[in-house]
Formats: sequence, C-alpha cells, structure tokens
Amino acid sequence: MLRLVVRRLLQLIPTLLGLSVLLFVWVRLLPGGPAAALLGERATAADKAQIERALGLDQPLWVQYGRFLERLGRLDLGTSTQTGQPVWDEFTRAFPATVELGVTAILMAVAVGIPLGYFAARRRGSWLDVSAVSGSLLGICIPVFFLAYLLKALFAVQLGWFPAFGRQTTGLDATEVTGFYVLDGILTGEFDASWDAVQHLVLPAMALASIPLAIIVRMTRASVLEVLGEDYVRTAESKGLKQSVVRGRHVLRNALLPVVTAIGLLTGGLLSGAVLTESVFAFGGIGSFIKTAIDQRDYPVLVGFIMFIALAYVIINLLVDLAYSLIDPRVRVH
Amino acid sequence: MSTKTDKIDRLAELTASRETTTGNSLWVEAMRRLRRSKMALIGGVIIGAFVLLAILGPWIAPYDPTDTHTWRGEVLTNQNIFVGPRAENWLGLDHLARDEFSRMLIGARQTLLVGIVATLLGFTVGALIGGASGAALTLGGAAGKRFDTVVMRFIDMMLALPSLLLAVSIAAVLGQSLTTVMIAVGVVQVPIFARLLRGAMLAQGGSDYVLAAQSLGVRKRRIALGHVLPNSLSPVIVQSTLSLATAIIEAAALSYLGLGNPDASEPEWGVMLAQAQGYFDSAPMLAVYPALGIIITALGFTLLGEAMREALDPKLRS
Amino acid sequence: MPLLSVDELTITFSGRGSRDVQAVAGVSFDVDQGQVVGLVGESGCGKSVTSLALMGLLPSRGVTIGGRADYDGTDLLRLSTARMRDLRGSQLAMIFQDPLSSLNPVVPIGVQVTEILKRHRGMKGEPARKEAAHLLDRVGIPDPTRRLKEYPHQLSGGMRQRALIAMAVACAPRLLIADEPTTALDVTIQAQILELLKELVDEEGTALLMITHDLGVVAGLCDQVNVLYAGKVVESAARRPLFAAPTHPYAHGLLGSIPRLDAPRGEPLRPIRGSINDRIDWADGCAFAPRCDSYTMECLTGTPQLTEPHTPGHLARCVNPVKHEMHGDGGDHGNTADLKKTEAGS
Amino acid sequence: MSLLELDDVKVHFPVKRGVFFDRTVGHVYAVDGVSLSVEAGQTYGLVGESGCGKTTLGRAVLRLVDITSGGVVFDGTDLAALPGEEMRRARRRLQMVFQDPLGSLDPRQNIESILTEGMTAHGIGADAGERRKRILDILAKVGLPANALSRYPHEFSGGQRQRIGIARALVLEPDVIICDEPVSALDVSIQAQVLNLLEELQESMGLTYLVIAHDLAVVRHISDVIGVMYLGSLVEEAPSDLLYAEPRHPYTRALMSAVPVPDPVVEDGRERILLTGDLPSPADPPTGCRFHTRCPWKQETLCATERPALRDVGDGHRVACHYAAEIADGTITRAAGEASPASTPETSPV
Amino acid sequence: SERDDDGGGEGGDTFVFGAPGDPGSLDPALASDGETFRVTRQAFEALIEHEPGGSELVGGLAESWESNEAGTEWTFNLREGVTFHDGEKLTAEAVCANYDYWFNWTGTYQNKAISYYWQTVFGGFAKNESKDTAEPNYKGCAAQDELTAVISVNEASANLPGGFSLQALAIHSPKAIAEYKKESATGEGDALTYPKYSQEAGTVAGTGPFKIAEWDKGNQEVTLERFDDYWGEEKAGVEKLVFRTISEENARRQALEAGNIDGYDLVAPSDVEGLKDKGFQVPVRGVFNIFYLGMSQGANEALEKKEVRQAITHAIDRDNLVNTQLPEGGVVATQFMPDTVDGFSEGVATYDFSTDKAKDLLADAGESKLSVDFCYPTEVTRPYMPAPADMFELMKADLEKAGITVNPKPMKWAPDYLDATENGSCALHMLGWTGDFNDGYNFIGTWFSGFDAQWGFREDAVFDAVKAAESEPDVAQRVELYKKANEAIMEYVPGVPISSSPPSIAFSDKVNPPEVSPLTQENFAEVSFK
Ligand SMILES: Nc1ncnc2c1ncn2[C@@H]1O[C@H](COP(=O)(O)OP(=O)(O)OP(=O)(O)O)[C@@H](O)[C@H]1O
Ligand SMILES: Nc1ncnc2c1ncn2[C@@H]1O[C@H](COP(=O)(O)OP(=O)(O)OP(=O)(O)O)[C@@H](O)[C@H]1O
Ligand SMILES: [Mg+2]
Ligand SMILES: [Mg+2]
Repeated sequence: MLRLVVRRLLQLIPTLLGLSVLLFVWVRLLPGGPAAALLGERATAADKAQIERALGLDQPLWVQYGRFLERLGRLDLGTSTQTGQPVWDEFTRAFPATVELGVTAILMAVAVGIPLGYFAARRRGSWLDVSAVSGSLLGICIPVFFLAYLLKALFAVQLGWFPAFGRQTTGLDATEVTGFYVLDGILTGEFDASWDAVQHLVLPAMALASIPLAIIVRMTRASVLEVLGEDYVRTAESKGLKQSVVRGRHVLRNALLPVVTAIGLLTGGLLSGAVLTESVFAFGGIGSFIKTAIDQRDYPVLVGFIMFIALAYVIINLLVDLAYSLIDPRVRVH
Repeated sequence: MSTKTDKIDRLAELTASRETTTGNSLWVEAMRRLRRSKMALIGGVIIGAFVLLAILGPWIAPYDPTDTHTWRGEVLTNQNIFVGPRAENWLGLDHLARDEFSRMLIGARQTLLVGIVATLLGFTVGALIGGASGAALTLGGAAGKRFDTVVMRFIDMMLALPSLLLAVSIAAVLGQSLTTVMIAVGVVQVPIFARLLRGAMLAQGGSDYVLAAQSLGVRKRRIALGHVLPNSLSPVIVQSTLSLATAIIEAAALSYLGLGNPDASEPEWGVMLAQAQGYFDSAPMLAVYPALGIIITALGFTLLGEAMREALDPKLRS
Repeated sequence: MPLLSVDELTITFSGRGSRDVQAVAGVSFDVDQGQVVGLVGESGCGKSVTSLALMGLLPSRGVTIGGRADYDGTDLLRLSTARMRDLRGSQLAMIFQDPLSSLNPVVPIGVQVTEILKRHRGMKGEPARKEAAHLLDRVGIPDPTRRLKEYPHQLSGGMRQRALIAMAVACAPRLLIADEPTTALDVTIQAQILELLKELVDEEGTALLMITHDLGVVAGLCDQVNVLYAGKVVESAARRPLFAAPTHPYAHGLLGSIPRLDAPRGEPLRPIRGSINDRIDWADGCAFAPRCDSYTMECLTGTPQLTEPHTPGHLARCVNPVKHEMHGDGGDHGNTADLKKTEAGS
Repeated sequence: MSLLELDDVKVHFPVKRGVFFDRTVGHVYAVDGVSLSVEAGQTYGLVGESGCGKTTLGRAVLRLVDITSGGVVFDGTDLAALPGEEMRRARRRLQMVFQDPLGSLDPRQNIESILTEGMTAHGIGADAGERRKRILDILAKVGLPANALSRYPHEFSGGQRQRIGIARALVLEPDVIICDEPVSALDVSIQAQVLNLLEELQESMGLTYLVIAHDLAVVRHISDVIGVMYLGSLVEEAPSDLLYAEPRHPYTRALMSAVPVPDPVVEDGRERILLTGDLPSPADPPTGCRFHTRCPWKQETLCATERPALRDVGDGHRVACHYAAEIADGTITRAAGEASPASTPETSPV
Repeated sequence: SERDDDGGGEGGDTFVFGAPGDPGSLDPALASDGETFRVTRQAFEALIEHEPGGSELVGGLAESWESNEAGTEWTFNLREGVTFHDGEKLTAEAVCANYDYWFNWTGTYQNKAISYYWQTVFGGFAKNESKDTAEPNYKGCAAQDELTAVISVNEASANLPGGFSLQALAIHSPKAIAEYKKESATGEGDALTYPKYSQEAGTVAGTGPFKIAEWDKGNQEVTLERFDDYWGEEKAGVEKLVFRTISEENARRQALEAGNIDGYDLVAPSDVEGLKDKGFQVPVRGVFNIFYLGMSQGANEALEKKEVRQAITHAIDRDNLVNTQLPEGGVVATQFMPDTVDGFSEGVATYDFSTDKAKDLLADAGESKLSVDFCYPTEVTRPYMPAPADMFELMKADLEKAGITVNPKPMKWAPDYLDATENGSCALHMLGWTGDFNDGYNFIGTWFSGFDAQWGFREDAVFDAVKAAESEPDVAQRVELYKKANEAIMEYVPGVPISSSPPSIAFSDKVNPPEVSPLTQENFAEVSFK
C-alpha cells in the first residue's frame, strides 16, 4: 500500500515538470501581457514597456523559466499580477471554496445517483428506470451554465429560497478557521454560519452535480445490471439470504466498484463545471479565479494554479485508487 | 424405396424451419440490432432532422440572419421592448431586431460544423496517437514500450487538466473565432480517443486470434494494422458519436465564457444562447430556442451513441 | 414418495424482439431421499435452467415455467418468494460450476459462510464463526480459521469449490443440486471433490441431483441417470443398465464418442453427426432425428413418448430404440466395444 | 533424427515490480527444462494439470513467447536461434490449432480471408484463383461446406469453428501442427468428430502432431507417445500403451486413477489415488522433486532435495522419479489413508 | 425580497453594494481604477472634491483654494477639526507629508502601474529611476501655518486644480504614512507585489465618513464601518457598508432581485426598465463620458483618406445605437467630449446618418471595395459601452450596407483588445473614456495632443489646437481654446464619436440612495434605510 503511494507520487514528478514546461511555453504564447491588464484604457506603449521591463518579461523565455524553477525550489510560486498577492495565498483562499462546492456536488450526486441507479436497474423497464435514464441523458446534454442560470432564476430570484450568489451572506460575522465555511461554523459553534454556508451551497452544487449525477446514475445502473447477472449473486440467492443482505453485501458492494473509480475521474470534469457554475454564482473559487487569470494574462497564477490542480487531480485519483483497494481485496496484493 | 427420400425431404423441411440464414459481418449484425433499438431510432430521427436543417438552412431561411435594418426600431433592448413570434417572424426578433427563426436555421449549420470538425480533429489526432501507441505495444520490443510510456505520460498530463480549462487555454492563445472553438474542443477530445483506442488495442492484442495470425507467419505490422486496429475501432466509433454531443455542449460553454465566436454573420447556437442569457428576464424565449436546440441535438447524438454502444457490445454477440 | 418429483417441467424464454426459446420442453424425473440422481447432456440441453427453476432462481420476467416440481408435498414452482427463500439454503442447496465467479470477490469467505448460518440457523458471532470453521474443516480445507478471513482470490480452485460446498451443506439440506461442480477443475481436484460429495451424501443422507456433461462422473457417482436432449429426458435408468445398454440412439452415441482411458488405442470413436443446434422441434418429432443414423418417418411425426422398450425401469424416448444383446449383471471392461447396435427399421 | 526436438527448453516469465522503474523481482518458471522429441508422422501428446506450462511450451516451439534458454530443433535448424524474419517464414511448416475456436478467429474476417491470410503472408499460390481452389480443397477435407467462405466465425457452431482453425493451419501444408487443447472447449459428441478429423488428416497428409491437452483420455486416444508434465517439466514419457499399462511416476498414477471412466463397472472397482492439496505456484516451485509436496510415495531422502532427471527405464519409457523402480516393484508403498478403493455399493434402480 | 433583513447582519443596518470588480488595494495612491476608488472614496478625502451629483469642484479637506497667476502655486485653506480614523488631526503638515511621500517614491512605486495618477498630474519623482519616467512637475509642499498648505509646481497644467480632487491623491493620516514607509511594493518575479498594508484593513487611515474595517478576499467583500468622529455634519446613514464583488452583470441584477444586495453599479441598459417595473430605483446619472469608434490609420491605408473616414461616420446609424442600446439619458455625441464638459462646442462639423452619402464618398475616394478589420471587445461592459458585441453587430450591419466589408476581430478586453487598439493594429475599434474631473484636456488631451499609435496620424492642425489649450493657465481662455480644438478635430474626423451616456446604477426600494454622480463618485454616507 505504502509502496503504491510512494510509487504514484514519484511518478508525478516528471509529469509535473513536463506540465510546468508546457504551461510556461503556453502562457508566453498568449497575446498581450499583464501591463495592459494593469492599466486598462490608460496604457500607452511606453507604460507597458516600462512595466514589462520591471517584471523581467523582456528576458528570454529560458531565463524566465530558470527563474521560475529557482523560485519553485524555494516553494515560491510568485505573485498574481491581478491582485499583487502571492499565488499561494490566492490559492489557499480559493481552494476551500471549490473543494466545498465540489465535495457537496459529489455528495449530492452520490447520494441521489447511486440509489436512483440501483433502483432503476432493479426495476428495469419500469417508469422509474425510464425516467432515470432519460433524466440522466438530459443531465449530460444540458449546458451546465444554462442549468445554473435556470436554477438561480427560479429558486433564488423567483422563489427566494436560496441566496443568489456567494458563499456567505454579506456582512455575516463568522469566524474563519479553515476556510471551509460549513466546517468552520461547526468548529466554532456558530451553527447559523454553517447553515448559512449550506444554503449558499445548494444551488451551485446542484448545477455542478448535474453531470456527475447523470454519469453516476448510468454507471450504477449498468453496473448493478451486470452484477445482478453474476454467478455470486445467484449463489447468494441460492443460500436463501434476506433480500437486504443480497442487495447490500453482494450486489451493491460489487456494483459500486466501477462507480468509485468513476468518481475519481469525475473530479477532473468537476473543475470544468466549476469554472462555469462559480462564475454564474459569483462563488469566488478556483474556477472563477482561473478564468479571470486567463483573461488577464496572470502568468504566475495560471502556472501555479494549474500545477496545483493537476497535483490535486492525481492525488484524488490516488486516494480513489486506495479507497478502491480497500473495497476490492483483489487489487490489495500490489 | 421412396420412404428414404421421403424422410430426408421431411427432415430437410423440418430443419429448414429452424434455420437462421445469416452471412453478415459483425458490423452488419450490429446495424441490425441498431435498427431495432428504440434509442437509436429517436437519436437517428433527431440527428437526421438536424442535419437536414443544417444543410437546407440557407434555402429555407426566410430572411438574412444578419439583417438588422428591416425591423430597425421595433426592438429596443434598453427599453425592454422585444418582439415575440408573429406571422412574418415565426420565432420573433432577436435583441438586435434580426429574424430569430432564420438565425436558428443558419445556427444549426454552424453548430453541426463545430461538432463535426472538432470531433474529427479529436478523433484523428487521438486515434493517431493512441493507434501509434497501441501498435507500438502490439509490435512489442523495448522501443515500442518506451514510445508508449512517453506518449501516455503526455496524455496523462492532458487528462490531468480539466477539459474546459484546456479548451479555454487553447482558445486564449488562438484568439476568438469559430476555428478556435473547433480546435479547442477538438484537442480536449484527443486524450480520450487516444486512451480509448490504445486500451482497446491492448486488450485485442492479447487475444488468441492475434497469436493465431502470428503463428500463421503474418507480419507484425499487418497484425497491428489489419487485425488489432480494426477490432479496436468500435469503442472509438461509439465515442465519436458521443463526442459530437460533448463538442456541441463544450462549444456552448466556450461561448458562454466569451471565447466563442460572437460574430453575427455566423450565428451559432452556443453564442446565441450566451448572448440571449443577458435578456433572459425580458425575452426568455431567445435563450430557450438555442438552448433547446443544443439540448435536443446533443440528446440525439448521445442516444445514437448509447444505442451503438449497446449494438456493438461484444457481450450481446451471439 | 420421492423427495423431489419433477413432472413435465417446461421453461420458455421470451425475449423482446427475439423468438421464444423453449429451453426445457417437458422434463420429468424423481429424486429419492439419499439418492444420487444424474442429469447428463450436452451443452445447451437445458440442465442448468432446470436446476435454476427448481431453486426458484430464474428471473421472473421473460420466463414462463410450466409443469410441477413436488418437493415434500409442495410444488416448488408455485411457492411464494418468501417461502422459497426459507427453503433455499436450508433444505435445498446448490453448488455451481465456476467456483471463482460463484463466490463474491469482495467478501471474505468467512462472512459468506456465516451469513447462511445466521440466516437459517440463527447463529451469531463467535458460535457462527466456530461453526463456519468447522464446516470448512469438514470439506477438507486445512487451517480453516485462517481461511475464514481470506478472500476468494486467495484460494485455489479446488479450495473455492470446497468452500462453496461448505456453504451448501451448512444447514444439512435434504436436497443438494450440483450443477457441473467439477467442470472447471483439474481431474485430480475433480476426484477430490467427487470423493467429498460422495462422502457427504453417504453420511448425511442428502439427496444429490448431479448435473454434468461428463458420463464418466455419472458412471462413478450416480444411482439413477437421466439423459437430457434438447430439453427433454430421452433416457432414464439406473446407472449400470444405462451404461451397459444405452437404449436411446443419443445416449448410445454419446457413449461411443467418448475416448476412454481404458480402451485399447486405435479404437475409432463413433461420433454423433452435427451438433445440438441441428434439431427439429419436439412437436414435429424427435429432436434428435437430424443427427440420428436410424431415424424413420415415424420419428418425424409427433413427439415420441418415454417408454420402457426393453427392461422395466429403463425408460427411453425413442421409437426405434437401440437393441443390445443381453449381458450378465454388470459388464466387463471396455464394454463399449462389445455393444452392438441394430438398425431398427431400415 | 526426429523432426522436432526440444532440448532443455526453459521459459521463465519475469515478475516485475518497483517503485520507480520496474525491477524483476522473480520469475514464473512456466517451462523449466523440457526435452523431448517428436518423430515425423507421429503424434506426441502432452498432458498435465492446468498451469503446468503446456500452452507455454507449445508457444515456445513457435517462438510465440520468448524462450529463456534451450533449443528447438526443427528439421535440423534451431528455431530458437533464428532471426525474426526467418522465424516468421519457418512458421509455415509449423502450425498451431488453438483451444478457443472463436477467440482464435478474427471476428471481422470472413472465412475466405482467414484462410488466405497465411498464404499471402508466405506467398503461396500464384493468384487468387489458385488460392481459392486450394481453400475449397481444404474446406472439403475438414468437412465444411463450400458456401462457408463468405460467412463469419460467429455464424458457425463450436465444432465448425474448430474445423476452420484446423483448415487455417492446413492451407499452409505444414509438417507439424501443434494442437493446444483442440477439443477441450467442445461438447463430447463434437469432440469425437474433431478427434476423428485430426486422425484422418494425419493419415492422409502425413502430418506430425504435438497435441496438448489436460484430458488424459483424449491424449491417450490419439497419441503415439505421451509426455506427462508437472509444474514446468516432464515427469514421465512413454509410448501411449505403455504409459497406460505401466505408469511409473506417482503423479501419472494419480492422474490416471483420477480420470473418470464412463463405465460403472470399471468405476466401482477402481483403486483411486487421491492427491492432497493443489498444484504449487510456478513462481515458487518446491525444491527437489517438484511433485514431492503432494506425492503419496514421498521418501525422506532425495525427494525434497534433489531434482530427479528424466531417466530412460527401457522401451522408450522415461521417468523423472528417484524411486520409480522401487515403487514399481512394491518396495515402497503409499502413505496410508491417502487413497480409498471405491466401494460404493450398487443401489437398485427406482 | 423578504430576505433583506438577514442580509443586514445583526443590526439590519448594513448596506451591501454589488461592485463589478475587486479593488486592487486599500491605498488609493497605488491605484488607478474605479473599483478601488469606489471603495476608498468612502474612507479617504482629497483636498478638493466634486459637488454632490455634479462635476463642479468644491471644497474637500480644503475649505477653499487659490493659485497664483501663473498657476504654479496652489494655496489650500484646510478645514478645522478634521480627525483621521486613527485619531490624528488634519494639518498642513499632514498634507505635505502625503505629497512629499509620493514625490519621494522609489523602486517599484515609480512603476506606472502603481503611480499612474501621480505621474499623470505631477510627472516624475524626486529621483527618477527610469528614463521612461517624465521629469517631475512637482516642486514642493509647504505648511504656511497649521491649516494652510502651499503646493508648488514648475509649470502650469490643465490637470490642476482638477488633479487635487483625484482619489489617488487623497490625504492619509501622517501616522499611517509613517507605517507605509516601513513597507514597500516589490516587483519580484514577473509580477508586482503590493505592500501588505494596502491589502488588509488596519493600517490605512483617511478622514472619510467610513473607515475600512475588513477586506475579506475569499468572499470578495470589503466592509466599512461608520466613522463616528467624522468632521461633517451628517454622519454616515448606515452603520456598515459592504462592497461585494459580483463580476457578472446578470448575477448582480439577480442578487438585487433576490434581495441579497441593496444596490449595484453598471446596470445593463436592457435591465433598467425591468428593474423599474419591479419597483427598484434606477436613478439617472449625469453624462460624463464619451464612446467612440476609433480608426487606426496605421492599420489600413484607406483610412488615411478623409473621405473614407467621413463615409464611415455617415454610414453608422448612431441614433439607432443610442435609441436601442444605450441607457436612458444617452445622447449621440458630436465630438470627443460630453456636453457637460467645459469646452464642448456647438459649432463642430456634424455628420448625419446617410448610407448614400457614405457610398458616394467612398466612390469619390476610389474605395468602393473597402474592406476593414473591426476589433471589438468581448466579455466586458464599460460605463460608456454597455454591450460591445451588440453594438459591433449593429455597426457592422450598417457598414456593410454602405458597401464596406467588415472583418470581425473579437478579442478579450484585457489585455488583448487594449493592447491591439493601443498598438494601432485595429483599423476600426470601439473605446471610450469617463472623465476624472471637469477639464477638456482630460478628454481630448488624452488622444490628440500628439502622435498616438491608436490613431496613427500626424496632423499638426489638430495637435497644435489641443496643445494651445493645455498650456493656457486662464480657465475661461482655456475653455475657448478647447472649443476650437474640438472643431479642428471634427473637421479632421480621426474617428467617430458615438455617444455620451449615463451609466446606470440601481438600488433596492428599501433604501434612500445617494445622490448619483456623473463622475461615478457616489458618496455612500448619504445612503440610509427607509
Ligand atoms: N436467460 C436466457 N434467455 C434465453 N435463453 C436462455 C437463457 N438461459 C438459457 N437459455 C437457453 O436455454 C438453453 C438451455 O440452457 P442451459 O444453460 O440450461 O444449458 P446447459 O445444459 O446447462 O448447458 P451447459 O452445459 O453449457 O451449462 C440454451 O439453449 C440457452 O440458450
Ligand atoms: N505471459 C505470461 N506472463 C507471466 N506468466 C505467465 C504468462 N503466460 C503464462 N504464465 C504462467 O505460466 C504458467 C504456465 O501457463 P500455461 O498457460 O503454459 O499453462 P497450461 O498448462 O497451458 O495451463 P492450462 O491448462 O490452464 O491452459 C501459469 O502459471 C501461468 O500463469
Ligand atoms: Mg449449464
Ligand atoms: Mg493452456
């Protein structure tokens, strides 16, 4: 187990290094530079040259990359050109928001998707199955940003059930500990803050969950159908076990294996969705931050954030693999 | 002795009634299953209608989709005045007083184009990479393995980036245009196709018929290209149908992020949706038309793709 | 009264968009207490489907089941699901063909054994574990307490099948159905498993319905043998008479096509023509007719009935049964060579 | 000189593992020193339990797996030393029939294309017409209808598919055909058809077979010489009848006693030698005699420490057992309790 | 909109305003963008301010001011009894401490990205570190007595006295300035790092009606609290003021509609009516900006021909743009200056909408087959330009009707579009300007005082007219010179002035909104709940 972790982490090094080179080249390919972004309509050519010189952007690419690597060695990812703040600070600020959102979305998708997929499979061909399947098809086909917009228009603006933007009611005095607001509220005993944060999470998480939900429903359904036809389920039935035992221990436990792997892979797609949902709900997480960074040619943020994301993605998938190996004894031998 | 011939005839007659006459390749079989599938039927009808509209659009469209002069002054967005469906404009006028129906028709063409070109790009490049990798592994040898490792590391790198981010990154470099959208959406598909094809080839490469061909003395290159590759294509083909749906949706997302092609001379559903969202309160239908267009088309491709997946599923083969 | 009496069991699969398949076309046989009854036939003749029907394990949709299967006075085919669940595992037990796929890969062996004890014997915790270990020991698994914690993939094929048998006999069932329990195993392991089954039957008085395609296995184990062809029993007899004088051309042909270890080399095999797919519907005549060397016009008109053409208790479904010269009790080595077949009707 | 000779062939599959770069941490000793010779026009049968290395050995002959060491001399040339292209050409004379008839046929090729492929690869047949003629010829020989040509593998029954596999090998007019479990996927009645076909073909075309199977009865039925494999090596080799009459190796004896015979009379009277335990893992084979962990005749000395060589005991009978002679003349007896004479009493018919 | 009260925190006395963007720093001296100033303006005051709701200069921290004849010495009579947030008193010395601090900036502070407004108004620094930096015009600041400060410059400038009203030159507490000096901005790596004090509340201290209490970057919120020792008679009307960034236009509107915020800026013109119908308040600001179609002659030779430029001007239906796209109160612009700025001329040459005239002119110039690149920004709304893509599409249709082929070049606003227009690589493009203070030079001086790649022409008649106005110290004289300059510019038609329009701002029906300002300098102290 430990070997696996170490091995996977070591394998990460060349990948990340390669990625950093790619990113570095990429951001330098972007037209325009940070100067115009800083000055807006007021920038003149001379102003821009001055800024670029000051920032060392007139140096050859490899020199810039060298400096970047050298700073990376000091665990310094540089400073955002938009905000003038260390990239690390920006990341730690944005990260909890997206994690909170993503985790909520995945939890929603799992909590709804697995039972739905399971019952759709059990009652194959019933109206439940048909509507679960068509619903999940729709979930994949509806553009996330449009869904987010509709949800907001209906539940926030029309009905006023949920707040329309942000992570927290403005002006709410909540103590920040970890940056995960729901958790913070629980830690500090400010349960109203937790509740507030939960309310803010509902709509964006619903929008974000649409695709994972659809995928989980379909995967669970297909997987359960497959497992239902497996010999060991027949064995379990032949033992006269209670239906609940057959379903839980024999069907679901096996059927969920591929779903678990899928959840890991879904996290990648989740960030795509987060870029869209966060901007609709002004959620201030990684997604919207990266979007502005791209718009504004915020080189250090782009390189830093994307490296973090790649790292996070790999680590999540590593965790999922580990989780997988906990449920599936067959892969434990590695 | 007539009994002997009689009984042979009788037997022939009885067995004939059970005979299932086939002579079809797997593809033909799959097509037959496909034709029976309700999902495929719905998907096919949707796609057929969509393609027809895309092709005939310019001829059916009653007006020039970029004409802002004819109804000038009737739509005042700053005063919340829009024009809904009416006799001469079946779907009403858009926010710049252009005929929405004509725009939807012409938009179908652009949307289809984006989907097809992007998927084609992803398919071609991905299949080349995955195919080369898979072939290198099938041919064996240390060099093949090393080649595969390098290529797969690269693909992993691409996969570690959220697809939309990748697309946005590409679009940022290339500047805004329809071509950019196609490329950005296409590139995102590359690692998917590459992995899929490589995986399938790897699986096929271990099968007995490959060994059989090898023992026949067939050259490795021919084994890789003549046996392994064709047998690995079905998941890739299914994926390309599904990718068409994804491409259309991703293109819409890019438009929403302002990286689409907001040029009026080329109305495209994604752009139309992104633009109309700003007027959702006053003229929701302007957003609903292109949104429905996108959803239904994507649904069509997804349905067909899923049906194909089922039809080509080796588990269902007799 | 037999323990299980299957009467005219028919099973029809009707899939969407495809033709109905009558997998079992009227099967009848009896199983007595403590008896080993064999069900033999080629792949696809309906053996597994029959056993699944008896256990109530066929899917409820798309399957039509007809006939009766009286077990201890009740018709298994019409039992409520709940009643069936109570019977399964406690009075009726089953062993399947592929020991690997028949065990849940993600649940330890121990749990898979104890769950049946919990369900039917109300045992819990330590006693259940002890009993499970005892059961594993009973079926010859060494170091049972350690094995309880292991997963199926950590066991060898023979061990897995033993574990499955342990589960099947956990509640001392009155009827054990074994569906090709040794097909996936090597001969040396097969011998071990067959020995184990024999032992269990002897000791517990359990009735065993042995399903197999291997006539050798049947010859060594069964008291009564039913030969199945295309969903019908075509011959049914006690073990010795059947092997000594197979009466239905199919049973006869089957015996003739098996290479025997003890036959002298060079003895050619006498295969049956075609495959099980070359058949006609029972309604039109004898399903075996297309492969039969001696079919007549009679064979092509109407379903042949199960009769006792030569000796009482030796049933065959054939209008032109194979005739044998009478032997003494039993037979000698290599007796297939001695069999003489008389072409009836030509 | 024999047509095909294997000389101490070893095939070891490396087991790789590692944190960063894969290191070889051990080997699966799939085939571990097999020497045998197959005479022209004869059938050599190879039996053994699952996983003992039969398939690997068969593939090693055709160099479909890498041979770790040893020689495969075919008609005077050492195949193990041939460069790739020459090996490819050499395969024309050495063909193979596979266990899984469907899996070994490319599902997207019709029969004609399956059968021509080998000919094209070796430049056999001047033109398409000639090739077609040859194919039709072979089809008739293996008992397939001529209209089969345009059909696809999935449209045939198991037995027919195996015939296609045989035809595919035959079109190249090979000298040797290696049959890897040619009938074990087939029903008994079909099995007999295919076995008969193989025999007919051997007679009419003068083929040499290396038949691999786990079913001793099948092997005995068609082989002239039988080799018994256990855990990667031969434990006994003898002419077919001799092996049946006088099995010398304890493993062979156990194997033979375990094969069920479809005759109640025989079955009821047979002595059964039940082996305990399972086949050890070829990645970690026991020391000394590979069989000593399960051997009912195991002795204190030698068995666990020294690997017995395959010794000729006369009449072309070779045995790899230290105590073969002692077992044969009864000076060594089986450990008690391991065997049970079958004594099920006949129950009367219902 | 029932939820407003929990939006107000404990007291319900919290006013939340939706801003389109984050501030860059809490120290206005380091900034040049409106979003920063909107926030800091509530906490910092300059020597001179604009009248509420207008563009006239009135006393700020200085009750009155005067200059010598030559416009080189500016004397300020400071208000009495003004207290900074940190308890310091406002004195002439405090004022000079600010000005001298800025003048003596070194290092990264001399970067234009940080000290844009200082450099615009006063040129360079005490010790210029780069040759790109202009010579300083600032000479010194003297405290004549406790409440009289004299700031002297080398030469008169049109940027004075307007410059003294800039938020970037607002006065900080001397104690805070001393703190500021301990830190500095750095330009390491490839970005500027702002000093820490400017990024978190606590150090900065001004005199405004609010003091900055917290900047929650994660939530993009700046919280300000009422300053009870404010010198004005009216203290702030709400206890807490929160600026919450919501960059999406739609999202801001929905937040207001959902009752999550109490007001927001940059309302899309298309939303105005809808908001009004739902009972929201959408007060109209005064017009103080200009939106124009720029022409870069360097990018397309045809544009060097006056007829072509005229033709383009005739081809565009500016009335339609204003009628359908711009907010109520918008007018078609005749020159590069709104009519609210002194120097606006009634006598400039005008060009009516006429496709025929355009065609004729093009034919005359031999450019009937004209094809031009037309750049336009996406994903942006500016106060003067609510829906750039839509306006582009309308203009494109107009131009095409006149026979001009238009090649669309959509680009991201910053930096692609800004870079491209700045370089002069966009033949046609859309831009605009919102005035900082009421002086003509703040508009036309920016573009037409000399060669500028954006326009790509050298026309001395235009340049001279603009420069003449700039160096004229007498205000009345200067206004006349601006009028002349405007006429010269419109004679030359370097581009098409399209419109001047008031950017809309919206408030909830539960509040008394502040008086809106043409300079978008709303004072949120005037806000209170009904
Ligand atoms: N779920 C099903 N749907 C349709 N047909 C089925 C189904 N299950 C079995 N059959 C058909 O029923 C027939 C009998 O199948 P069954 O599995 O009982 O054969 P078997 O005798 O057990 O063969 P084997 O020796 O291969 O296990 C076959 O022809 C098979 O195709
Ligand atoms: N490519 C390979 N890599 C590693 N181990 C292998 C490989 N191929 C076969 N083996 C191992 O070598 C051993 C011998 O395998 P082989 O297939 O030759 O056995 P076999 O006698 O043909 O068995 P079966 O009767 O099951 O076909 C097995 O333990 C198998 O797991
Ligand atoms: Mg079966
Ligand atoms: Mg094998």
